[in-house]
Amino acid sequence: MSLKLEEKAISSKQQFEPLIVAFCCNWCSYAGADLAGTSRLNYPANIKIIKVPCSCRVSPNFVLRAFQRGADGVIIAGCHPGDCHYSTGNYFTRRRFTLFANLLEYVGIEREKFKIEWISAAEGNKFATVMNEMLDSINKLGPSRKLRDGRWIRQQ
Amino acid sequence: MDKTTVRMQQIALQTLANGEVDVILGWKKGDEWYDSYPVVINDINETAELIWDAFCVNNLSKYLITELKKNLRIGVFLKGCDSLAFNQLVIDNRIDSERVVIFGLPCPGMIDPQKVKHAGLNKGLLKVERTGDKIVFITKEGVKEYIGRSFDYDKCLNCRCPNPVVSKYMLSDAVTRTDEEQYFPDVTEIEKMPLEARYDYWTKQFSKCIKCYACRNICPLCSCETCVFDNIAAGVSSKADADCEQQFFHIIRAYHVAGRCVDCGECSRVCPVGIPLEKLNRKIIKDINQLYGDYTADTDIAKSPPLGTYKVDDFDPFDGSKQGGKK
Amino acid sequence: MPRIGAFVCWCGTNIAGTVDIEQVVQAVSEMSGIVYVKDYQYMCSEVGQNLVKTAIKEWQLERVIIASCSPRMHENTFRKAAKAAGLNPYLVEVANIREHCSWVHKNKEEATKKAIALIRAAVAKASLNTELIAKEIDVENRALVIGGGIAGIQTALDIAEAGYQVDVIEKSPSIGGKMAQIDKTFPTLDCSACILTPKMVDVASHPNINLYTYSEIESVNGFVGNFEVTIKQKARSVNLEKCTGCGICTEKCPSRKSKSEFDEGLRTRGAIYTPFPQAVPNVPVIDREHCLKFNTGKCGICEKLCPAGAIEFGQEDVLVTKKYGAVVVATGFDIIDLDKFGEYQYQNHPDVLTSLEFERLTNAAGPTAGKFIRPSNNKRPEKVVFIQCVGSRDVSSRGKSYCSKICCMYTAKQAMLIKDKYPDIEVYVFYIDVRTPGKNFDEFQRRAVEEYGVNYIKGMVGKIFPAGDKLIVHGVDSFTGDTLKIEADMVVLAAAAQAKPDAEVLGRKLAISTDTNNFFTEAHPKLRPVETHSAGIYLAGACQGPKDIPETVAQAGAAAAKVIGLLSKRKLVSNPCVSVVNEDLCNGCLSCLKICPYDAIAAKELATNNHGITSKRIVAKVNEALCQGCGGCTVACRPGAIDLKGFTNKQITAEVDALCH
Amino acid sequence: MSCNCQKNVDSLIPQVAVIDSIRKETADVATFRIITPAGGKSFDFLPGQCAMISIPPIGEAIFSITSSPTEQRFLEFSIKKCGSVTECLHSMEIGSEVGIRGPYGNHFPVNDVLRGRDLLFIAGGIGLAPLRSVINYIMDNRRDYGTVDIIYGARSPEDLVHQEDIMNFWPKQINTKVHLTVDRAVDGWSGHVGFVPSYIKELGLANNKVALVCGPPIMIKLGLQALEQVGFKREQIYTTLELKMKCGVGKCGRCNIGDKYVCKDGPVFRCDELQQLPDEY
Amino acid sequence: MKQVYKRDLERLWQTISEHFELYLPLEQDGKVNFMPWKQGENVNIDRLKTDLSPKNIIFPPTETYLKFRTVNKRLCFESVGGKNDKYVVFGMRPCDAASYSILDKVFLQEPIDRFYEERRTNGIIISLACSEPEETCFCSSFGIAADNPVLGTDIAAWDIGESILWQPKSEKGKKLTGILDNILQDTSEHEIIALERLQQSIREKLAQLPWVDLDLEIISNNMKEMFESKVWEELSKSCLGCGVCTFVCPTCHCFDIQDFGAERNGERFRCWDSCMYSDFTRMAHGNPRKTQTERFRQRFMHKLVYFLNNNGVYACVGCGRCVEKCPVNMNIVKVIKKLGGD
Repeated sequence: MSLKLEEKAISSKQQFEPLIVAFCCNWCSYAGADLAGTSRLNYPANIKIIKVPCSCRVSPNFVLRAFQRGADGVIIAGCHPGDCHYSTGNYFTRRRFTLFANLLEYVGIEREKFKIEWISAAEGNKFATVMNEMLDSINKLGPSRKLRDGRWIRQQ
Repeated sequence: MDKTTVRMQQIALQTLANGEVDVILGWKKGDEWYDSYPVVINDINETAELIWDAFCVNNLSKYLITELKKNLRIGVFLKGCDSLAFNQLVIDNRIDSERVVIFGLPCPGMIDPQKVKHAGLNKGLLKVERTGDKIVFITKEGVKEYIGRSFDYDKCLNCRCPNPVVSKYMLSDAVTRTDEEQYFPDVTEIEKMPLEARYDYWTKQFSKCIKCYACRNICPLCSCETCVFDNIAAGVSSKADADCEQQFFHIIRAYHVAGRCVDCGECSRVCPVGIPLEKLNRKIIKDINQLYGDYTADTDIAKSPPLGTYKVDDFDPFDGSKQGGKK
Repeated sequence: MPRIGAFVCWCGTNIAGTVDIEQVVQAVSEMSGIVYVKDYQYMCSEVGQNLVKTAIKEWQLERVIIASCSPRMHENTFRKAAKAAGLNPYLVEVANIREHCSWVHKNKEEATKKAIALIRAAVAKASLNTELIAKEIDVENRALVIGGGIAGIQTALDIAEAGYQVDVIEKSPSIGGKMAQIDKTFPTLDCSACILTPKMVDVASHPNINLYTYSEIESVNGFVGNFEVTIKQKARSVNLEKCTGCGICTEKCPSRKSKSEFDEGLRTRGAIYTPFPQAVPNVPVIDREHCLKFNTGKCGICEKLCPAGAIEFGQEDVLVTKKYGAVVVATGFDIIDLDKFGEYQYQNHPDVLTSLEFERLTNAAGPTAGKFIRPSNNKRPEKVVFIQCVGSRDVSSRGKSYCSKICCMYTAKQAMLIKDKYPDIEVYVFYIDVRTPGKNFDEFQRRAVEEYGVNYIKGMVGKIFPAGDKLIVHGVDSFTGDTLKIEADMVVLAAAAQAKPDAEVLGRKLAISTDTNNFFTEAHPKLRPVETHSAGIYLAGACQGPKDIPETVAQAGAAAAKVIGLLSKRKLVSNPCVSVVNEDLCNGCLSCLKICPYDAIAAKELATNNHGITSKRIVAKVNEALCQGCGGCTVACRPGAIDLKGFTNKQITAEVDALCH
Repeated sequence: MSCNCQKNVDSLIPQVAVIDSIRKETADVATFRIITPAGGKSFDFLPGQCAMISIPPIGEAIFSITSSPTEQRFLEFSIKKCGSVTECLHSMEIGSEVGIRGPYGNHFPVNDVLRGRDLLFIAGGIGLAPLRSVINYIMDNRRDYGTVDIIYGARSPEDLVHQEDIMNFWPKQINTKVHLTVDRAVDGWSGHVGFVPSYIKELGLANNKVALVCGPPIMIKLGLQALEQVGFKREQIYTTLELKMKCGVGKCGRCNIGDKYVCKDGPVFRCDELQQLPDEY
Repeated sequence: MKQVYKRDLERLWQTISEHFELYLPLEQDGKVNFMPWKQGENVNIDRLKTDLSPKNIIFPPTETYLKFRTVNKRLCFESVGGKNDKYVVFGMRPCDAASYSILDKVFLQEPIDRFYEERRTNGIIISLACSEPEETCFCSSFGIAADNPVLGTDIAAWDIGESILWQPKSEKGKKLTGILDNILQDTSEHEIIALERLQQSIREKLAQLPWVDLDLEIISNNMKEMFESKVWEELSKSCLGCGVCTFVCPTCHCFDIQDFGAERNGERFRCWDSCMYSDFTRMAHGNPRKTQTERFRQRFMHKLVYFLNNNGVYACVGCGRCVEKCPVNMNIVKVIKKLGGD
């Protein structure tokens, strides 16, 4: 079973450069991230954003895929419930990922590693704050290879 | 002969003969004591071979999907849990209930041949008869009687629906259960484990998986024409024996039956390596019940499935009001 | 692998200052599929766009990556450029390396690495892009204007004049807004009511305008060209049709405890009232909170007296749902609450007024019938102190960090008006800076100082102490450093302008964004100042930021022009990023149908013949005209039979993989 | 990073090869000329054999070799776009590297049965690819064989592959006739119109030839019937088959027809042998 | 003939594991399977019929055999896979050991599969006679002697109670026996009698098994006739198309080949596949086996006809795992009986 690679020890915490994949809905959270930009708010470069039309476009498959491929944290950001550009999309996001987040926790994945946040287009501050906090908590957890695909080689 | 079996054969004969149905889905007995297997019959002469015993564990409702493509009207024997699956298949538009005649079978529980084997009762065993909680083992040497449910499948011990929730003809009296119902003790037990222990537990369980997909194929609700894991183009299928692939498959499998799982426990029963899959399904059921009201897929086909609906004031674990935000 | 060209924008130093462009270009050129890479200072400029167009042709590019500012800014620009060069616009992907990278990161090395990662994701996605063709959708021929102040009035009139139907919604019982409260306008000093009321009447009488006063937005659905808005008409308790506006009811109403909103609480009104004499519609409304009939069940005098029988206590809120092609938000502004500015004694002393109260006090139709007297003792004041920037340009948490923009001018106006009528009154103005950019504005302010002798003091007021019937104003002249104590009879505070408190709620309903100060955000601060990020929704007036009347009217005209431009199109090009069903994979479970917010999915029956038995198979079918492309259905679909064009499962997965490269 | 590849020790391990040229045949067919990085062809083979082409990380697919074994400089593959590997191949540029392993399977009996015999080639669409290898082999050893008739059809003139061979090269060879046909009449096509099986009957060729047939399944089926109608025996007819293959060496277990593996015992079958096999292809 | 006392087993394993990787039937969560042994593991040599067959030792469920890299747009292949470590498997059933000899016919046939060959060469199989054949066993129908391990066996062993008898059958077996010289004891007449008694008892038990009379001769060897038989439709009706039977089967060996990774860096692996799966033969333009009936037929035709035609043996050893594991009680015994006209 050559694929079940032994975990590569990551020598020290200083070298730990987490990768956080953020799925942002086009209308609120992506715009919120834009506002964080126009307001020149700082957040870590570890956060990398993928634009989706609505948070309800994000499939659990994508979340697991990100973890498999080396993401240390995954965050889905959407409009506040009630504010969805498509009126109801994020209500479904909320149900789906309430169950999914519970399921992930149930199989032993830290809550900190997978988050959902409601960030409006006006909340550039919140965007930066959430991202900073997420990185902090991932840093605190330290490196982990949970759900990771041992075969995937990150080039960095 | 068992009274219910007699009734079964009669009703099969009657409905086939009078044209109420074109084929019957039932069980026949093989050569061995544990071998009750699903059959599709359309010949009235075969109705005498149909049986009902404590090994008719297979849920026949899934066969309706393929058989309804070939036959106009089908009669099917359904136990309690099978009938829940039937309803869910109707909700999922997978079968046309109008063309199905259901013969309901209140079920006292099915016997696990492995438990019989572990008790050393399998040697020379010819037949096992069950009436309620009385189990009779007939061997070459003689007859042994047991009272109780110690040979029941684990899944049957947790049964919450021994009686069919839908049927046209009910073949026997309803089964009554006095067991005190416990609230997802198996799930709670895992929830209480420390996080790392949980991860190790599940990773170890998943790593046993040989990707035979028996759990999926036996599941009455995993009824996709082409499962996403069988569709290379979907990009999620991988047959590699890697931990992450197993985790992916099992998490997504559980998620795909979220809100639809009828907790029949068949996935765990058929798993050749003993992964407790029902504990994933039951975790989701427990959460749905707690968060979105008692939903057990289900008795009421008019009800919206939990992931197909929402409430504006649903529990929101992601409400970030505590954090950041506007000044 | 298609032939991909990548274009990296410096955005001057906006990107190039933080991201090492050379390194990015080098890294991108090594990505698979990339056949051409070009960097340029301003990719969005004509020269930049031409670079893209030329390269598409010369290098037979099949995909284009623009690494630049947010796609919300210039995606369309580059899509158009691609189209002009013969490439399907949806084969363009934008990597946001400005807002999401150079502007939020400081470390050049990290930002450069991230920029490369973001471009890699865009390349991965783009290589899976397919040509998409936009469809046409009908446009509803009617506009909605939210807010009946001068901004809303002007917008509505301009749109109506162009021949389109307009509905105006006003929350209060009458249109008019803040401008109706103002006495005179700067810099011409003409009477505000005199120029506003004719427009109000025009609105009421225009055949193309339909007024909903005392109404609010309940909900908004739909999209550009096809908004579906539900309006809540609050129960007025007076029949709009029957009422003749005779005013008997308002005169005879026994309840006199309510403060007049229009007069800023400087006088009381009845429970049944018309906000002001020139109100449009000139129909009273019953304030149910203070009405005896509603509180005690007794009274009903108005009903008895009304000659037209227009009083209807039984009225209920009515919901009206209508379709609109475009929406203009013109909800205006408020002034801040002065609770937190205890040092100015506003709460404690009747002679400390806000500027708006001062407007009513000096208005001929106001509570004093234009007589300039102190509210405390009805005597004429001898010394009046104006304090500017109360809560404006205030970085402490109690105020607003921005300049309210209008205060310098109206303070000069008010000071001048006092001196004009009562040259003997001493007038002082405390200011931080005097800002008078505007046509004839600076001349106007200088007249206040030079012709009228208003004392302008650059400095702050520390505190005001009431002493007897005087108000001792403690200030500092920052030029001389002298501490000043002015015994004033009246103090007027230029309180900061702020967004309406419910702006955010309305923004959510409309799915438009508000900025950190709750003013609505325009699509581009320079180039799209009246549009929002939601197509078909426009902004006019102070809801977007503090503005004076001419600016407001100008923006209203601009918004109207945008609306007219939109409504004049019979058809709109729809978003081609819609869901599509793979019928071979579809089980027909219709989970997608259950969650679609637009009813864009329907069941379709396929007949299949199997072993001679014809059976029907249900599959899902997407109505592309209705689908708005949220993608919720794709996640509900277990076998992955439904996918979203432009954001396919494969594309998003490829982006994930690329980011995790 | 240095590379220590190319100790080609196992049948499943591909060698690196370079796309030397790409010739567009039709809208969705192109012929890829493949050489080793050092130049020259990757391996020797006999007409009818196949090779696996790898495009990591997409995967592998098996293709029949369309160049003649007598061609020493390169291998050629005519490949139709259908599926992920072929899609990717079609988007590749000259100079790109791929993996190749083979040759796999049996071959047309060019060195025994076909020697000295009159030959009839029947091809439809992309089915000309494996037969072209035989035809060119025969052209290079022309004296060892009798007459050559080539019946080749496609949906339209644009769908005819290897136009240089069918239009110019082959018709100029001695005792060689090329009979082209297209399914539907179109402007500018003065040749025969009609399906291949009916053309076989129309041509009225002598039935003492050995026939080699390749094309889409329906053409093979009807073509065999037509040949039998004009007096061919199944023993005189050879065809090549295609099934899903993974290993190419008769182990992975998916390309069998009865007890024969297409990758190992095929892809060339004599039709009487094929008749003995279960009808599952 | 040598023997090892049961009290010395732990020491035996310890010694073996000093020289070799050692696979033993280990019990975890109630399931027993062959796994690499470490001290303290729960060894269960009584339940010899492991839940999964030991084929994973010589034919791993997934085996990466190729790594690829792109360096400066140049492609590199590197052959990996196979196994160089020597190992010992203790306690395999005669049927499972026999299955190795069946797999040999596939993988050691030209062109030889190097990865398989390495595993086979490096492994020493100690096969333990079946003291307690189970009701689901029918190995004798395939000529396998449960009392006397031969096929695929390097060392035959018998559990006679106090000790385990030990008889090397191959050179590899002899070598290992030499290494274990100080733990293995000589045997006396007493043990030989015990062995004969054990073998006699095994044969008696075999004769009592329900399917002792299962006769393969009843199946026609006419491939086309068998293929076109009407029974497939009926037999396959209940088949759900899962791969349990395939994956627990010691002789099923179909595999798939897939690539994993990105353009720059990745690997190619082969992994178990099942002819029962709907995508097994699915191609872009069609599928020769569209229905489960066709797929079901393929599996049994392969085992009972095609494999026999090509290799002279059936691709079944009668271990009965498929009988126990099939979720719907369909299995090769029923197929054989039905094909025989039952």
